[in-house]
Amino acid sequence: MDQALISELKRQGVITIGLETLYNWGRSNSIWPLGFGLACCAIEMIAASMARFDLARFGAEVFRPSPRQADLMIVAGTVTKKMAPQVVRLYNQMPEPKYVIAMGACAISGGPFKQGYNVLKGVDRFLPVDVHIPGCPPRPEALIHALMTLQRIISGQKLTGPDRPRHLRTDAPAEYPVPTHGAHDLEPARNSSLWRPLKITREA
Amino acid sequence: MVDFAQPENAFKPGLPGAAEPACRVVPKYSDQGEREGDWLEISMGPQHPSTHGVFRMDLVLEGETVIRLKPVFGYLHRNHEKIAEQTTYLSSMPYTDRLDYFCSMTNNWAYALAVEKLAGLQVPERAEYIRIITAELTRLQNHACLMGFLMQDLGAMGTPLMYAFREREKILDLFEALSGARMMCNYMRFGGCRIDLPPGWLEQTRRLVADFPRFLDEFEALLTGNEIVMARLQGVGALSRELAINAGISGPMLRASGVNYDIRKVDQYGIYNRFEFRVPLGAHGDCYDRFMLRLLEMRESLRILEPALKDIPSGPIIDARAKLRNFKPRPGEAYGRIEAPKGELGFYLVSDGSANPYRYRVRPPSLINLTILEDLCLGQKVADVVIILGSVDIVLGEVDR
Amino acid sequence: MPGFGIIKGLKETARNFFGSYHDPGRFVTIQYPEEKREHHENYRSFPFLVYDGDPVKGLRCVSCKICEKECPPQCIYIVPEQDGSGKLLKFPRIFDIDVSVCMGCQICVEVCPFDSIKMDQEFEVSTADRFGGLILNRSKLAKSNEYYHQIRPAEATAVDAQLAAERERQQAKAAAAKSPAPAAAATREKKP
Amino acid sequence: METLPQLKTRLAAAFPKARLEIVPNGSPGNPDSLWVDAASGLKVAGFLKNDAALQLDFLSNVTGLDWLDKTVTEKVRVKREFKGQEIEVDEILEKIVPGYLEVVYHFYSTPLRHGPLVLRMRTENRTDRTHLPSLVPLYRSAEFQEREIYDLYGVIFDGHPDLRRLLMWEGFADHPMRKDYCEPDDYEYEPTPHGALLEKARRHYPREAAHG
Repeated sequence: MDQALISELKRQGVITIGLETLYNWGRSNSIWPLGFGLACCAIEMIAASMARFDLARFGAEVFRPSPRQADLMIVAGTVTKKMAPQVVRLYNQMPEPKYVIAMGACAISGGPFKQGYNVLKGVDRFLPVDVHIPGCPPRPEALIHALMTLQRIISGQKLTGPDRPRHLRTDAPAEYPVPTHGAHDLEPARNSSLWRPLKITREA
Repeated sequence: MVDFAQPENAFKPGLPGAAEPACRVVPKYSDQGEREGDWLEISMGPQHPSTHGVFRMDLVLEGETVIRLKPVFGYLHRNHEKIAEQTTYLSSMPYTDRLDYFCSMTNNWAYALAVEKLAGLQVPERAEYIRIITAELTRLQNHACLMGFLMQDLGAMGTPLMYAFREREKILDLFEALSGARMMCNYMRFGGCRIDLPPGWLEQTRRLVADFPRFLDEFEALLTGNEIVMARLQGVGALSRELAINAGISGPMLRASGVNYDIRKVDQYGIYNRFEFRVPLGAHGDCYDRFMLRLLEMRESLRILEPALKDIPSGPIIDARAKLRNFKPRPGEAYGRIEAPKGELGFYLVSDGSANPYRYRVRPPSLINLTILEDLCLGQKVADVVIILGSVDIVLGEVDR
Repeated sequence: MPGFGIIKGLKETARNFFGSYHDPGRFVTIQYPEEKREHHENYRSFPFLVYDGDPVKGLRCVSCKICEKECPPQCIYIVPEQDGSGKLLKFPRIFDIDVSVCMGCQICVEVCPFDSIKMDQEFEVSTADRFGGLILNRSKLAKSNEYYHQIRPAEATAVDAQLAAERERQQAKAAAAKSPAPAAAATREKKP
Repeated sequence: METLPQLKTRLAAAFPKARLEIVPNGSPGNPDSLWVDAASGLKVAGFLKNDAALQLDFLSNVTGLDWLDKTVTEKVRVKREFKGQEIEVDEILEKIVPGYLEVVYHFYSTPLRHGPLVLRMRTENRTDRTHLPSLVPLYRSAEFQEREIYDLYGVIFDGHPDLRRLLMWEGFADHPMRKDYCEPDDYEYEPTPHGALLEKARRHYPREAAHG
């Protein structure tokens, strides 16, 4: 349909909408997060869902206790090596389409605790992260901003073609291998198919 | 003299010094019931909506009755102590915020107190007042939120927690104006505080303190007379006085069991001896007592805040001898403890004369208060485990550190 | 009477519910993206570098590396500029802050002797790009003194006054060092 | 509360076999501590708890400490044969003082409201003889704290009812709070390395970090 016809129909009181737009609109406005608090950031996540910041205005207030009903995993806090297998397992149990927000410095990179022996240096060693929120902890507004960023990402997705999102592709895995606890560290310590750190080059 | 080293003397009733086993309810089973197939083993957590974070309990149930409970820790073990041994004394201050992330001000104070003891620093009067004001505000917001979470565990989804967070946001606004951050204040320094109060802060705080009783009245009207709350909390998870002392329980939980031990009164750290306040005590030690005791403590906190906000003197806020950089205390050790909202929060520091502490130990009240979790839960229904855990008031950042 | 407590509680919730329509004390929700709360002046998020005048040459930072050393999570990276002969200059060639590690503790600001690093109030920095978006380099960190005045008026004024006093003192010192020399020159001129 | 030397005399009278020593605290204004040997540790703790004048019924804090082996140099005068003559020369002797693990207890009294009394116990060495008596039969509060010390330092508490790792997972081999613990290497992405971190990161990107 061309733009002129759409505006003409709209003038006549008929709203037309593409399937892609409708699908993305539906997905982006009902992101149900998993009620999953790890550490300090979880308190700011709860604060974001409370009266002052009111996450419900974005259709994301339904914190599901079970991963089977959730679309979004907000990794809110430090992921320790003892907890990492459970985090991956929870992600694997979520149905597609699923998204991950790494909230706070600890979830992105280990943050202030990254030099600890039991702290995973970033949840993106095991999971694909869609949006990162720096801050320690980020304000509730920052979480809302990240949610809006995610909504923008979702509404811009194409349903067909090579750029289609992960959950519509057959080559992208829906589940990731769960690490196990070894004698000194996690085994494996990182998911090498996922974690490709940037080679740092500085002008010498 | 009884030789306690002999294992047969351990844990026996009647012996002086042996732990009191009276609370340990021994469940009775029929011959068939002892078969393993009739028991249900549940791993509650680490991702569970009621465990207040990443805490895990391995439960063994017979029907709905708990017959064994083993807490499993470490899912938030962030190596705070190890990191602190590798950085300077000052650098550990922002990390203490993240211990009990509800109460960064009291954590700061406990650490500052330990370092001040170690280095022999004096705190100016104005800083002492600021410390008391911030600590009592912290206690208010911690207890309010705790009650909200406890009600959430009872099944009151949202409403009391929403009210509690409404009040908490007001206190966090004050903290943000004072220190720059809502939760992680990083406000206190060795020998005082970081910056002086911003203009108008005291007036705002006075207004908040004047308004706070209205919220408490509302909360009491909403909850304390509620039949469901009473039915679910009364008589559940009773903790005896002897076991509470023996297990090192501290804070509101200890006082709910009837032990008059408040470190603000006992140690009189800071300038708490200048304020008049009462120490509420419980009679039964059950969940309802713990719940009510925190409500009463909030009223007492307000009684401390009112005169503190009135009498706060002007003057310097930090000891002139305090150094920010190149701070190297003499070799030695010190243990500083305060009455944090969760209980006795202590910092044990060993200095070897270098810029980093040789040993940095946090005495976490939340962890030690969980020692008796199994004793409280044995013989109770599985639904009550959630409430008992809620009434203990733990924060995982402090349990696992 | 059983049930009375519940009724009393429900009365309280009803009061809160209806109050949320007319009592200004209960209008608590902030309509975030449209309406933003005024931050207090003290609010802090991440560090930035202050410059006067030119965004590159005007940086106050002398690359003394004190903040790098004191930063608790070690998220600052500084390389000083070198001149042709390899002598270190008092200017940072590389100044990176990894905000994905930064915990906003403000210790870098406290220890900086030159008032060159300050705390920003920008918190809407969430990004999908982990490696590109979260390492702030010198050009991203540099912000003008006017911006500093805008976010923290009282503190920035105090800092300016202090820096001006410092400059004056140094000028006076330089003048004191210089003044005997012209006098000597003058006497020399008189002699012949 | 009575002073530590007074208490020591009383304890020595009650337990003649016990080795007691007062460890001075270099920091002024902070209490000295009492070192007791491992064999009589439990008895001494029982005395502290039940004595009418002390009534230290509240074991607040249990801390583990790791003291590494130290090399002490000592100058001694020895006789040596030199060109058929016996002369005295100074010789520097290097002696290795074996390290040990230490556990520090802080006791308070709830009825008498005094404290802290600081008690310490030391293991024989850091490797194979790391046994100490558990105070759990007397104080339940030691239960988790001793488990934590067992986990992070490797002190084995004899008589503990349930000595398992507390914080790290089952199957973890090391004791991470020890001073000579080597953490696993996961420093492949360190955009801002310096100091000790630079050394660790250098292995992963030697060229980039070399100039920093």
